[in-house]
Amino acid sequence: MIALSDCLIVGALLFSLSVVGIFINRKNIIILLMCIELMLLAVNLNFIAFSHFSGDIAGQVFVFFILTVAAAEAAIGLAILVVLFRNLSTINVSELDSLKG
Amino acid sequence: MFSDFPLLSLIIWLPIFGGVAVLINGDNNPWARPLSLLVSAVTFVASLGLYVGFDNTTYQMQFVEQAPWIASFDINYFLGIDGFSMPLIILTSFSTLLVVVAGWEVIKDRVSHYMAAFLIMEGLMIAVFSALDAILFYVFFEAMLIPLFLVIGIWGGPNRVYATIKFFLYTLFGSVFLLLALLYLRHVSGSFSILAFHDVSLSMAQQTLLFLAFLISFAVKIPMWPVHTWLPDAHVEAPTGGSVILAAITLKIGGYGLLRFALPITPDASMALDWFVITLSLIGIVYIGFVALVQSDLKKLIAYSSIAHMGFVTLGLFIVFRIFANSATGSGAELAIEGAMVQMISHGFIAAAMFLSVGVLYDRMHTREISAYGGVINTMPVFGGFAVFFAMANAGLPGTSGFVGEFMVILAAFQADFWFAFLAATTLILGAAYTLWMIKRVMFGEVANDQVAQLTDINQREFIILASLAVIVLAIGLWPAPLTDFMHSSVEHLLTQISQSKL
Amino acid sequence: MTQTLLLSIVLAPLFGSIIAGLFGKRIGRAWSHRAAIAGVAIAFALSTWVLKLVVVDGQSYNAQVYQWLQAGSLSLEVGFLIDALTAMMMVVVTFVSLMVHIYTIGYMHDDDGYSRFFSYISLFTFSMLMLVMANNFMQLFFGWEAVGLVSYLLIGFWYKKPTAIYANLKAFLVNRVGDFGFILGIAGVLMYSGSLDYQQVFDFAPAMSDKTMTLFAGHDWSVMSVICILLFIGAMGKSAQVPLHVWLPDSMEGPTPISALIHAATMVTAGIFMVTRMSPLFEFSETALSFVLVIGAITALFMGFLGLIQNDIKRVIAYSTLSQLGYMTVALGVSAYSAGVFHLMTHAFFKALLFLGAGSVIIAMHHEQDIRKMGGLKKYMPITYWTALIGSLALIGFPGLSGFFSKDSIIEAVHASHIAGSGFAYFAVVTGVFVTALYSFRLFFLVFHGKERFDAHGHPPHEPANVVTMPLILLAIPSVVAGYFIGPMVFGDFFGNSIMVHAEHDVLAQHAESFDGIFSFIIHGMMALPFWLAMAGVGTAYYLYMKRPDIPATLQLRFNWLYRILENKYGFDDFNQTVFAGGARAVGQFLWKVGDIKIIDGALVNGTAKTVGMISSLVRQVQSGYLYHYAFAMIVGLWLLLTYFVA
Amino acid sequence: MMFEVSNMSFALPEIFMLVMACVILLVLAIRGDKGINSIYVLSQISLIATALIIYQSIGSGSGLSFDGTYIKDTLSNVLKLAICLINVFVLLYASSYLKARSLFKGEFYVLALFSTLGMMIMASAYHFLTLYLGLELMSLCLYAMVAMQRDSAVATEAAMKYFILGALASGMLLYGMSIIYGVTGSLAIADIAQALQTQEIDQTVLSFGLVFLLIGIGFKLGAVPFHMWLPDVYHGAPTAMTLFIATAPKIAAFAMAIRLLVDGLGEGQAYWQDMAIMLSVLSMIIGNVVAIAQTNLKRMLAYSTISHVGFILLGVLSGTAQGYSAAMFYVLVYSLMSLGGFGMIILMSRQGFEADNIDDFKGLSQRSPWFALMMLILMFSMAGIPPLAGFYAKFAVINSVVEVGLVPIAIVAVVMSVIGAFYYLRVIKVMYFDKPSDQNILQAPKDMQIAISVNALLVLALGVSPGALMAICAITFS
Repeated sequence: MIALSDCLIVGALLFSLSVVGIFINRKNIIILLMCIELMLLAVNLNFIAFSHFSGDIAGQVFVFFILTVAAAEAAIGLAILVVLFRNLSTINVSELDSLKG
Repeated sequence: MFSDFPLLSLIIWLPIFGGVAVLINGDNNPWARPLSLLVSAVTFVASLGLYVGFDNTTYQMQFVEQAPWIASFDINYFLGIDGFSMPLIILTSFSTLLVVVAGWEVIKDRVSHYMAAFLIMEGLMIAVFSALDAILFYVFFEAMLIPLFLVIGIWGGPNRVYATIKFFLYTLFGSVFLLLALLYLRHVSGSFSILAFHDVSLSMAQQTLLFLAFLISFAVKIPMWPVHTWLPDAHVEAPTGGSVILAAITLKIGGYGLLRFALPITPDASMALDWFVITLSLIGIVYIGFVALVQSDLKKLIAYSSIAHMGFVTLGLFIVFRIFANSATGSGAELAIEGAMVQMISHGFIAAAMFLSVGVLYDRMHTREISAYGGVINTMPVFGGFAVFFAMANAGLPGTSGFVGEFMVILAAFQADFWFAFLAATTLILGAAYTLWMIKRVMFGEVANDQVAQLTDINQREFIILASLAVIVLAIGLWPAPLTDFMHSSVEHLLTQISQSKL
Repeated sequence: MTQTLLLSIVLAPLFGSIIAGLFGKRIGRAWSHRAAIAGVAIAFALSTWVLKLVVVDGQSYNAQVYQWLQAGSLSLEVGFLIDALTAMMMVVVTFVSLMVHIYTIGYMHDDDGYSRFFSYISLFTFSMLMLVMANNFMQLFFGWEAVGLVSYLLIGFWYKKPTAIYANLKAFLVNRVGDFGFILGIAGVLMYSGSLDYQQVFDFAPAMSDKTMTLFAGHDWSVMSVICILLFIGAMGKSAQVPLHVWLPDSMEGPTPISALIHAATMVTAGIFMVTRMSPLFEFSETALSFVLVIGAITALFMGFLGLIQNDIKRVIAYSTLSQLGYMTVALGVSAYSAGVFHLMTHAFFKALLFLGAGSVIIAMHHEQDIRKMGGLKKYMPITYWTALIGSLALIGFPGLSGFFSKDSIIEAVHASHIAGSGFAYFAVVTGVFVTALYSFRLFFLVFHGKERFDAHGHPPHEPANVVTMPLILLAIPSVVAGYFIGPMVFGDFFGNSIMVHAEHDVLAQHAESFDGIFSFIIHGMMALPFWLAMAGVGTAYYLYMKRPDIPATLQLRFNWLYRILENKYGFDDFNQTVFAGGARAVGQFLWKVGDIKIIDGALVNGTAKTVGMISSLVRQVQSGYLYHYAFAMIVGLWLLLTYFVA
Repeated sequence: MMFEVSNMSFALPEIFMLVMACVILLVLAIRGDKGINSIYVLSQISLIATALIIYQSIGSGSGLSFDGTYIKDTLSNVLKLAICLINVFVLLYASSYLKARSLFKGEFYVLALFSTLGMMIMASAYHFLTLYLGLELMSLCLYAMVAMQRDSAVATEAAMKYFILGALASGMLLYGMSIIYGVTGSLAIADIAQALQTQEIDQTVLSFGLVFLLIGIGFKLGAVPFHMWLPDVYHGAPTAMTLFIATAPKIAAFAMAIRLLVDGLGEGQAYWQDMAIMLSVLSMIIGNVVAIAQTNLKRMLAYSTISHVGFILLGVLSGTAQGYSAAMFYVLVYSLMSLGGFGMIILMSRQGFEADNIDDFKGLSQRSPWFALMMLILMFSMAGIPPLAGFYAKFAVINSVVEVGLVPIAIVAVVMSVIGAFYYLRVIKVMYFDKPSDQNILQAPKDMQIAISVNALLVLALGVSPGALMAICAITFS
């Protein structure tokens, strides 16, 4: 039997992985986008787990919305990425440093 | 006669709206100067109404106006004056009139801005002196910085930016603590009325912190050693009018603040920490006296002398506790407080006169270096007469107003402690030394150079300004009683307040 | 006696001054001096009337004119106190002033600042009258400082002269040192008596006398001693007592009439007057009296020595003034106030005479003041010669002339006194007699006798105009006869209540018993030591400067060290210049450059600004532009929140 | 489930806005960029009309609707009204800027309107889901908007950073929501509040969730240390977009903060107060200190925003009605000042010239005294000098922390406001004390000039008489 805590731990792990991915990755922006998706998935897992164990359906509904928004987000993210590549000819994270200070 | 007429509001808002009108008229309008003169003159005349209608038998606030302003914080448009604020208001309206006249021909650049800045400032300063609501006070107290900041920055000397920003931040730094103190007092008393603050009881710890907040904010304004360094810079860079207002009025706001806030609201802390203020005042008097001695810049010298003179104000205000403790017989406490007040008023006139005199020279020679002058009296005998007279007043010669305050404070200081009086009295020597040495180098001697040889004596406009100041300085010196009679009730009341513990 | 009368006395010279000063240009020279002289003449005439009212009719006056200030229960007023002391001073002041006014018409004839000068000296007369007629300390202080102001203006009258404007600044500042003590003394009076009105303070004096105060922890001082010494410090400044005497010789940079009026006859004696006025206080403090006595004795003797080597005609007289002021002070110290004031009066006449005589010589010499370049003037200037002789004889105390009476009574009084320091004082005043005679007649012989050492430019010197010589003659009269009032003034009760002497200090009382007439006093004086010392002084002067002028030069070489000390005036000026003037500037520079600029502005104010700026540019680096740093910052934030705030 | 029209009416402004946004989208689709002028006018009309609708509806009842996911109360009314009105100004200012840079396209207006819709939803959201949707609707539009200037490297870089970090923050917010959902068993704010009052809640988990919520809020507001995006985005984005981001979204973020922290987790105030203190103090310090070193006006204003956020948080963290109303007053005044500040940059700029360096304002008082005066008013107001609106904002929030006894925090606040005054003064110094380096006259259109004058004078008017707005804020939380 999977306990609530197990789900939560997996969720937390996924979440942590995504966070670590965001700031350890210094190469590719696409990986950042993936990390963000991962993070949303971790959250989804949390919602589903809580929803399931508390018998409240609202959490699962929320997950659908998150998935939808995530799609929109990915679309916009990729769009920006494309524009960025057109301008800079790179999608290297460490080259995004003209704005600073 | 004046009981229903909102005279205070009139003299606050008339110059402010007048200033806005001048501003809107623009620089090219030939009416900028006459309109400013008209506004300031009318304000001055109207402010005399306060003098005429003043009832000096009571310490209660007079000419009171009250209307809600910010209802959700219970902040009111609450005005009123007593014996402390009335003379300062008249001093303000008079000084502004002088400044307008003094800038008549001298200011050629952005005239309407210049005049408007001073008119608006006048209204704000009068409001500071008449505000009885703490936040109202604070608003005007701070708002005043804006025009002065601009005046120094726009019409100032070469290093004006440094000076004006220093001035602004220094004073702002001081005054934010005042804001905190006021907020805290409202927290305790449930009202923003200054009069309510006077009655609220406070523990020693509360009083100490409040007192320190008051002290920081007003000490910067006065300015007391060691938070005085903004003043010489500001004065040196400021145009003549700016220096006049700075010296004549804004410094007084510090002293007034101590009278209105620190002493009556936190009497126990004032008593416990009086040694601190007294020490700073005495250091100010002596230390600054020495520093003034070696200045090579006319305005800097006068600025330092202002600091030393203001040391007498703080000294006078804070020796009262020791005088009470000594229970001396010579009415020392009254002498001390009234001496401080007289010193403020008198310094307002004398410092204004000194700065105007420097302005007269600066307008002709465009330098403030003492070494650039010499033998000016040869070419400007009338001006020389005034300069020597005001220098003597600055050195505290009896018969001039400069003497009265110093005399009263020294007499009172003796009753607090011999050494206080001893150190304070060094100003007799130091004050004379730096002032007269300066006069000697600038005024006397052979004509030093060609520029001095080509100087022309003061014109009618300058004569009127200096003469009117001279008459006042002399009048107060020869007969200060009419001035102090207005304060007695308020002073007595203040002494009652500070002799009652609030613990 | 009415207030109107007294006000007229005071205000007449003030009006004269205002007219001459403010409208001098418009009304011209003649009307300027007419206005000024009229004012002083009125004051003189009315003062004489007042003196008559006081002396003959026995009236007195003490009332306020107006309330100057009120604070609490304290009321400071402007008012007049007229008694014998005041009346005498008024007459002396207005008389000498009138003489000087008249003299000035001639002396300043060619000066550009003619009207201004008249304005100043009239203003001075007003101030001095305010000083002597005051009935309270505040007004006394007003007059005190006002005469100082006029003195400042007049010493620096020729404001183009560097030495003059140096001297007037010096005079003002040194006087301010005295005033520093004076104002503290006044503050002390107020604190312990609760009033500044003479009468009230004096009435309260006995109650004050046993109070003590702590100046330094662990040592109590008598309040009365402290107050009196502080007050006397004021007198030391104004009356040029060592070590605050340094301004007086330099004040000779001013025009000669004011040297006569201010720096010999009247203003410098204000200190003497003040102490006399305060006798009800000083009498309670032997400490203070001893202090006064010793200071006076030092001044009397050592300033006399300096007169011996001066070559400037006015400076010789100036040192003589210093020495004579020392005599007066000594008299105060032994409680012989009336003798002191008596000497003040006689001195005012003969010293004004001497100064005006010197001025007359200076005019004749075309403003040459070096006595080595004079000589043999007797035949050219007979009036000046004879009046100067009278003045000099009066000064050295030649029997029958005014100085004799006053000086002799002082010496006798010192002799009789037993308070601490009187032994030294006696030595000083007696030695001083010889010295006085020596320098006076050195001056006299060098100027009027001997070879003509001046360059006449073809015009032999001649007696100046009548307006110059007339005051000389008029002053010569009281220089001779003023001494005859010794009976009532020193030994009688002329001063009545205005001077108070405790019985145990009353040295004059013993002489009063033995005093029986002027004549016997003269006879008695001629048999006493001082007279012979004076004669010896004159003889020595004659021998040294007429017969053997080589001896002084030899002596000068032999005793070079001594000569150097005297020439440096005991080093007071150098000391003040280095230690006080230089020291003050050094302290000022230090406090300014280090205290204000380095520490307060540099380290604290701009330092704070700089630190904030530095932190700012440092923290800025954190905003590196890298996304992963930004994300990392968020994680750090998360971590911080989790660590600190999760319960 | 009953379909209640009256409940629908609570969302009437949003519905109207949605419809208008779709209409404009259609116009854009049909007419393309040829219809840009009508799109612009339509956008303004829809904003103004929405504002009118909101204003009309103020009296007509309040409460929850949509099954408790949506609320209409004074707070939502006032904030939405403010959002709409501010955006009217924003669009007005932006249009001249966009025209000069061939960015005057329909997309901007569509994005702006949808974003406004998102903000309005945030102001009314009373459920985690609605809140999240509103937030994302707003944010996604903003990301796109920043990236709109496709040929600008910095703009796209800014957009990328904004997007990544924004998504990260949303993720954290969601994570926090999930935890709160877990401990309270509900997503509706009203239910959460009730659950916190009635149930035994595991405090550790609650505070754990709170941390994540707070990060989400902190990010949207721009509180340190979740502020890193803010300077770069403000700086990199075209000024019109910066203007948009810097004003109304802050009001929405404030609404979110109030909904989550006060309405929902008011019981947990003990936890979030300390956290908010940290964010607030750090924001005030970092924002003010780093702003000093800036030479770019947009960047400087970004840091100044960070410090303002610190002050806004002061009001929130005090945890009293007075504090919330103070914070609300602050956020409204802030958006007004910020609107004016960035508006001035737009006003000064022209084709090929951004005017976003402080030095570009050199000698403005001689070139254009009137607008120098307007900028002066704005700067002094931001510095918190009376008698300008900014002072009362600071006054109110500091008052609220003093009232709850957090005097040390108040001291930090006032000291920081002094440091902050320095860089505002620098702008004034440049305008008034320096000589102009060029003599270009302003090219901005008249309507913009009038609007910005109104804007600045409003700041002054609010300073002279702040009573009315303060009263509204006070009523909101009474």
